[in-house]
Amino acid sequence: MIEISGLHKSFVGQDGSTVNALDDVNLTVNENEFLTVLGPSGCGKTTLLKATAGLIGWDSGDIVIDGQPVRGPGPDRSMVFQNFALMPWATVLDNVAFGMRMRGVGKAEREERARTLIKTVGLSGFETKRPGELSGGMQQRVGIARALAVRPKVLLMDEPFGAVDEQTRRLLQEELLGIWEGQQLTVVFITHSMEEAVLLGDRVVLMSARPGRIAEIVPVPMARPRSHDIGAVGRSPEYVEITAYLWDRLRDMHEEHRDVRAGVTA
Amino acid sequence: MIEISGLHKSFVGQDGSTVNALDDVNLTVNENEFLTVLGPSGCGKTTLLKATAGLIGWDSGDIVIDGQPVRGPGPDRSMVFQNFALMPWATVLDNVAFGMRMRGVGKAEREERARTLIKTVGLSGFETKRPGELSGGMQQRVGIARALAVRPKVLLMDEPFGAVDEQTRRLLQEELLGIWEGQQLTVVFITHSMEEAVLLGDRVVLMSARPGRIAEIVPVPMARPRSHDIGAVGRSPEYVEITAYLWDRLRDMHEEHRDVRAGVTA
Amino acid sequence: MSTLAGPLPPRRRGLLRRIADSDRPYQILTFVVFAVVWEVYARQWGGLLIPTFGETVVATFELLGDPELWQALYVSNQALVIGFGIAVVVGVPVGIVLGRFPTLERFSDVYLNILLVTPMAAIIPLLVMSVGFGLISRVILVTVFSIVMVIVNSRTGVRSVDPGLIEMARSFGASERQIWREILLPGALPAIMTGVRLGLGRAVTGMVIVELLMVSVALGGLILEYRGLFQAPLLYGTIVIILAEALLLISVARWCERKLTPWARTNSAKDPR
Amino acid sequence: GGGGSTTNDDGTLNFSVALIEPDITTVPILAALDAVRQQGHQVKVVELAEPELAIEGLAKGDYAFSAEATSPALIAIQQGAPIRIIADVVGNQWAVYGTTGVNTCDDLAGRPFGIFSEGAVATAMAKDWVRGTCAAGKEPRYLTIGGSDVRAQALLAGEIDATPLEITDAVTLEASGRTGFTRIADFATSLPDLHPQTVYANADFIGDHREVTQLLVDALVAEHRKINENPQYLVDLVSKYLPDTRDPNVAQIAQRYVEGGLFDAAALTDANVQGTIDFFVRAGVLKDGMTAADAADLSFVKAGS
Amino acid sequence: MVGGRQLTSAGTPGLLSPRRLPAGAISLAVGAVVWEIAGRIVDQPFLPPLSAVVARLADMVGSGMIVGSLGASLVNLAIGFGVSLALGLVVGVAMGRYRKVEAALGVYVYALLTAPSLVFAPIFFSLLGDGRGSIVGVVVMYSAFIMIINTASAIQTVPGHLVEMARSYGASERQVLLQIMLPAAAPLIMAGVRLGVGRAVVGMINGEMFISVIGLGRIVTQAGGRFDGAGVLAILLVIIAVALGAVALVQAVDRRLTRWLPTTSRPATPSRRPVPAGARKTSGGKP
Ligand SMILES: Nc1ncnc2c1ncn2[C@@H]1O[C@H](COP(=O)(O)OP(=O)(O)OP(=O)(O)O)[C@@H](O)[C@H]1O
Ligand SMILES: Nc1ncnc2c1ncn2[C@@H]1O[C@H](COP(=O)(O)OP(=O)(O)OP(=O)(O)O)[C@@H](O)[C@H]1O
Ligand SMILES: [Mg+2]
Ligand SMILES: [Mg+2]
Repeated sequence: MIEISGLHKSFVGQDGSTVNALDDVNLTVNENEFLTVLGPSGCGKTTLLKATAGLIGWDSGDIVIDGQPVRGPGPDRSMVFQNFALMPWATVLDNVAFGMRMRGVGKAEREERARTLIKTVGLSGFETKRPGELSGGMQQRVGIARALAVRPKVLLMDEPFGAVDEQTRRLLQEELLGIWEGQQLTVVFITHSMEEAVLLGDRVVLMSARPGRIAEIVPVPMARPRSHDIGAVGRSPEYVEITAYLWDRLRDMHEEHRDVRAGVTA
Repeated sequence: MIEISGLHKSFVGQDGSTVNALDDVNLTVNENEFLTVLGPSGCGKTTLLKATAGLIGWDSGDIVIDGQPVRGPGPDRSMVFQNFALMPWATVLDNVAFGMRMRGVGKAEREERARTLIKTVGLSGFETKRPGELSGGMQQRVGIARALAVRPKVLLMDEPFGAVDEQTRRLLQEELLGIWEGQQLTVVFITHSMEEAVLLGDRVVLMSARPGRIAEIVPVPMARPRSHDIGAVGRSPEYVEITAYLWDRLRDMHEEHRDVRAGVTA
Repeated sequence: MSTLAGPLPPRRRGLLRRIADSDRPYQILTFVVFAVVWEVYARQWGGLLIPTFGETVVATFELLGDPELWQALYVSNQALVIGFGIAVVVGVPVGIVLGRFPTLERFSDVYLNILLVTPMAAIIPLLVMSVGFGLISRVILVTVFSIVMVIVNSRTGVRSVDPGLIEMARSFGASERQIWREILLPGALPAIMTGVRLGLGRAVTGMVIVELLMVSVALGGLILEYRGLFQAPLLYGTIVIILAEALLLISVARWCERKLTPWARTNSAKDPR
Repeated sequence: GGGGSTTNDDGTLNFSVALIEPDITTVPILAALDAVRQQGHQVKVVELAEPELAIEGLAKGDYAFSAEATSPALIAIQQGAPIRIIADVVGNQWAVYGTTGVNTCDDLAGRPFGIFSEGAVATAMAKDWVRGTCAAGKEPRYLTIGGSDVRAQALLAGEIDATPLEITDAVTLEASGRTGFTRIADFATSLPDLHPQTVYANADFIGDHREVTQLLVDALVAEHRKINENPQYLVDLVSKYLPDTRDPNVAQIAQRYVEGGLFDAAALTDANVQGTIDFFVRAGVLKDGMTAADAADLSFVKAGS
Repeated sequence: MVGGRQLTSAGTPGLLSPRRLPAGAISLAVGAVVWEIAGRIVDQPFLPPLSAVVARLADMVGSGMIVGSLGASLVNLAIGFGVSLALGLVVGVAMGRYRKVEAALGVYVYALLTAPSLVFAPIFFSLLGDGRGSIVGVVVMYSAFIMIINTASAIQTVPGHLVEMARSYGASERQVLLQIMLPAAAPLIMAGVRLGVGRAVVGMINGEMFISVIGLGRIVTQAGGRFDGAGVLAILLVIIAVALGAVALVQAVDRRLTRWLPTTSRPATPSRRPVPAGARKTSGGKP
């Protein structure tokens, strides 16, 4: 269980101005929950995820995972980065195996798991390429494979399917749901696609922009498992209803935000 | 008018293997057309766009724009890059103004146009920030503003709205359509969103993967102008029909491709 | 500038074109210019200590057949190998530490600068007084000569590693040591290798200088001897051989660099012409 | 004429003299140059780092005079450089000093013996001495160390067991308070005909400007005479021309030079110049066939005396 | 542990640069104390205590020896370094950008970087005489090549996509160089300039020690010859002060030019906690 309470985080820019990225964020992610996060660009989603991963500090508040306050990264969590964060010098195989290597997985097992995951994300045949030789979507999939490979308890995903086409995205969604259903795994999943948020999530968190706050948490009642036929889930009436609701809520927030766009103080 | 005929391009990897990125691509983009491109990840969309921009060479074939064969970048074209390609040392304002500076636009006009476009993409207040201080979606919008600022005749956009939330995306789509409707402008627009491809495009180009080929070109019959209420366009029966058709076609292609995934030859 | 766009030129090209595209003609051209300028200058204005190009070439070959030279090379290079080895083994980690821990850097910066700017020639007498004339002092001097280059470039290299990668590694629980080995070292490698090349050059200088000023053995001894006897062609022949050795070592370093950093070629901005 | 010289309207000359790190043996020359200046000539003294540079400049005619080790000048002359030896700077002042327990050449067998590089006078003398006095197979192990002063320090530090030293460094060694050093060979007595340090000149310059050259040689002879009359005069010259030298032993050093009769600019004769040449030929530094007449122009010292 | 530059500077914006000064001063002070103590313990002529060296230095300054020499030396340094910098940037950029230039000049640049400049003394002497020319030549020889090589390497590591971007906007070759290559390569180039300026100071002294013996080089040669440890070190203090001044100047420029550089360094606050809760509450600057 992840408990985030009273989280504040502001950035002081090099130009001296301050940006309030997170302002009193309170959020509980249940054990084995699939939580999706929606919010306008720049509202602090990445910041929240990185704080949970223990990668950046914050000004005040607490993040507690399974009773332990977060003091840094831990082996229980792994993250898919919005900007992929691939090592340009390493091959696809080495990039995927990296997380496992850091966690002391033996070479043979590492390679085997890496190859399996490379296949899962549809990159077989590209094992020996370097990131510079891959298309954007292919790079993103390498990052996903890397995060999955370490079999974390908490998977933090920052717009993981943003750069792939819808077919591949659908396949990856199914794979992800399959993995999530098959093991003890908590997922926090940032996306810009309302459909994706609803299809995958147990609850959808709506964030509002500057200062970033939790605006609303919308439970998704559709039955599990959904991995077998995501398409069918997408045609269910609950799905259509919730998506419409989210759409309205986000539009309202967006308009509000446009009126008070004053998050930047000199 | 852009005429691409018999375009071939293969990459020889550092591991010695060859990837056929484009294989006999033939395509004509009409004057002032809004052409959208869909295709599986890694199928060669970026490669095609960069070749048209005059940024990379190819093995054989021709690209002719308004009767002139492409031999390098020209002032008629500008490009939005998939990986943003922002200068980390320059502020948002300077990044947006960069293209104009290269084309000799005077300082005062440059700044003014840059500020207007920064406002258009929703980044007012961030003029003096550097890319490292922006969220992913914000960086992407800087790249869009930069490409628009030079008022090109041909705008080449590589997944330009991939990293922004749907509301912002909707706004940007409307802005883009507005600009396109208001001036002489040809747009080639790569996207992974079928909805987007149909909402924006006059025709949708479907590409198939490795070797990258033009699989089909689907005309979009919906009336123009669409910029006033994109939402309404999205509810029209033609829209629903075409999207469904594209979805099927792409799924077929995807399955085919999964069977023959042998684009990598040793 | 010609661009890379458009259909690539056909793979089989005319002979002339191939010659114009390869490096050789430019290398030959500069070499000819260099040789001619040298020859003409030496003939017109040369003195006792300025041989002509031709004399130097002859002397160089003469030297290459002389066992004394090989003996000298062997002796000199002992100091070079050990001293430069130390510089790399110590310098790279120190540079990375400094790049990674700004506090440490702020406090050590002054000393790095001091090491960089101290004219070693001036302290050679002091060095002699403290450690004597043996191999040790030659090694120390070679190390002192080259280590700053390695440190400064490694530090800069670390600074230019994408911080996102460090974040990534930490998210996978990489220890500080692993971050070094897996991210900082490879990420900084191009800059480190530049430092190694610069350091190598400096190490060769150090090797000769110490022999010139302190213990005139081996190559330094040969130089002093030929200079003292006004045998200019042999003097510069010796120097040519030393430089050839340095260039050889530097090309080896370059070769290693290319082997070690193949990714740099896909995303570097070097104009391939 | 040569010597980088120009003649002023009033007939006085502008010329340059190159010196290498002036020390106690060169101050008389500085004093003599002052005497030349008093005659209205403009003399520029350039301090260079290496004797080879001075020779090079002298040969090219940039400098009129220089004064340093004799051997480089002889080598240059043999290679056709227009240089002539015209006077003596200081007699043979070299002696080999050994550390405790080293009294003869044989004691040095296989032990470190400090020399300067090949071609240097002291090296040639030391090797000549070893050849002449050491039993066969008992050669010392040569260790090449630049500079008499550095070798003195090395001897003190125990890095080497013996080395040739100049008087200045020998005195420093004695004054160090450490005992046990012995003079195992004294070249001043064994090789009195050898003149390791001389004044030499650009041949064109002395040909064109005989009076000025004569003026300089005479002045140098006069300075040397004053020193020999009163060693304190040398001490005064040192503090005048080398103000930053603070050698506490300078009086003692001056005394030793005078006692040895080493300062005599006019001491050069055809015979001892030939002797010097022959020595260097024997040492392998010079090729055979050079005569005193090729190397020296002794007319100035002769005219003076 | 967690957080980057924004964390360390959150409460004290703008304090970052002045903070550097005390750090240098503090470590110099520590070094001075260590030296003094070591000097007293060792009690050898090659390591006189700092106080003795400073006394000697005061002496030398008092006698006017240093000030006079220093002026001329500095002029040589300035001219030589200026020439080197221009050479370093122009030749370095050309070599980094154009393979053919690198092919043509690479060997010579590396050879001259490696060559012990001392052995070229006769050539400088022959070409430039025994005056200022030679010393400026030595300064150039010492500092130019290192800057050329560093600049060339820096240019070669500029990310290709930025160049592509600039060219897509029709940037001319000159614009690519000035607007993309130079800024992107600035951190590495400045590292080279910093090495270069240090080497220039060394060149200045060595020129004065090994060609014509004048100025500070002369004083240090003479002191070295006398094994006057305090004298050598006193002059070295002066040289180092000059050099540190020059390097500080370069660093100031460097900091201005490369402010945008993201931190890969660990934050200065070594706490393993993300940040003590509430500690920065006031610094957050909430409106
Ligand atoms: N390192 C940083 N320095 C300064 N400001 C930052 C930094 N990182 C983020 N910010 C600011 O914090 C705010 C939130 O950024 P964040 O990356 O969390 O947004 P996001 O919700 O992930 O947006 P997107 O959907 O576009 O990725 C933005 O306004 C951004 O400008
Ligand atoms: N510089 C390169 N070197 C080698 N191979 C490359 C290079 N750039 C692209 N490729 C290969 O060419 C193919 C097409 O790449 P491209 O970037 O055009 O794909 P894309 O359609 O844009 O994909 P995405 O939607 O994921 O961005 C890929 O298989 C990729 O591996
Ligand atoms: Mg984000
Ligand atoms: Mg792409």
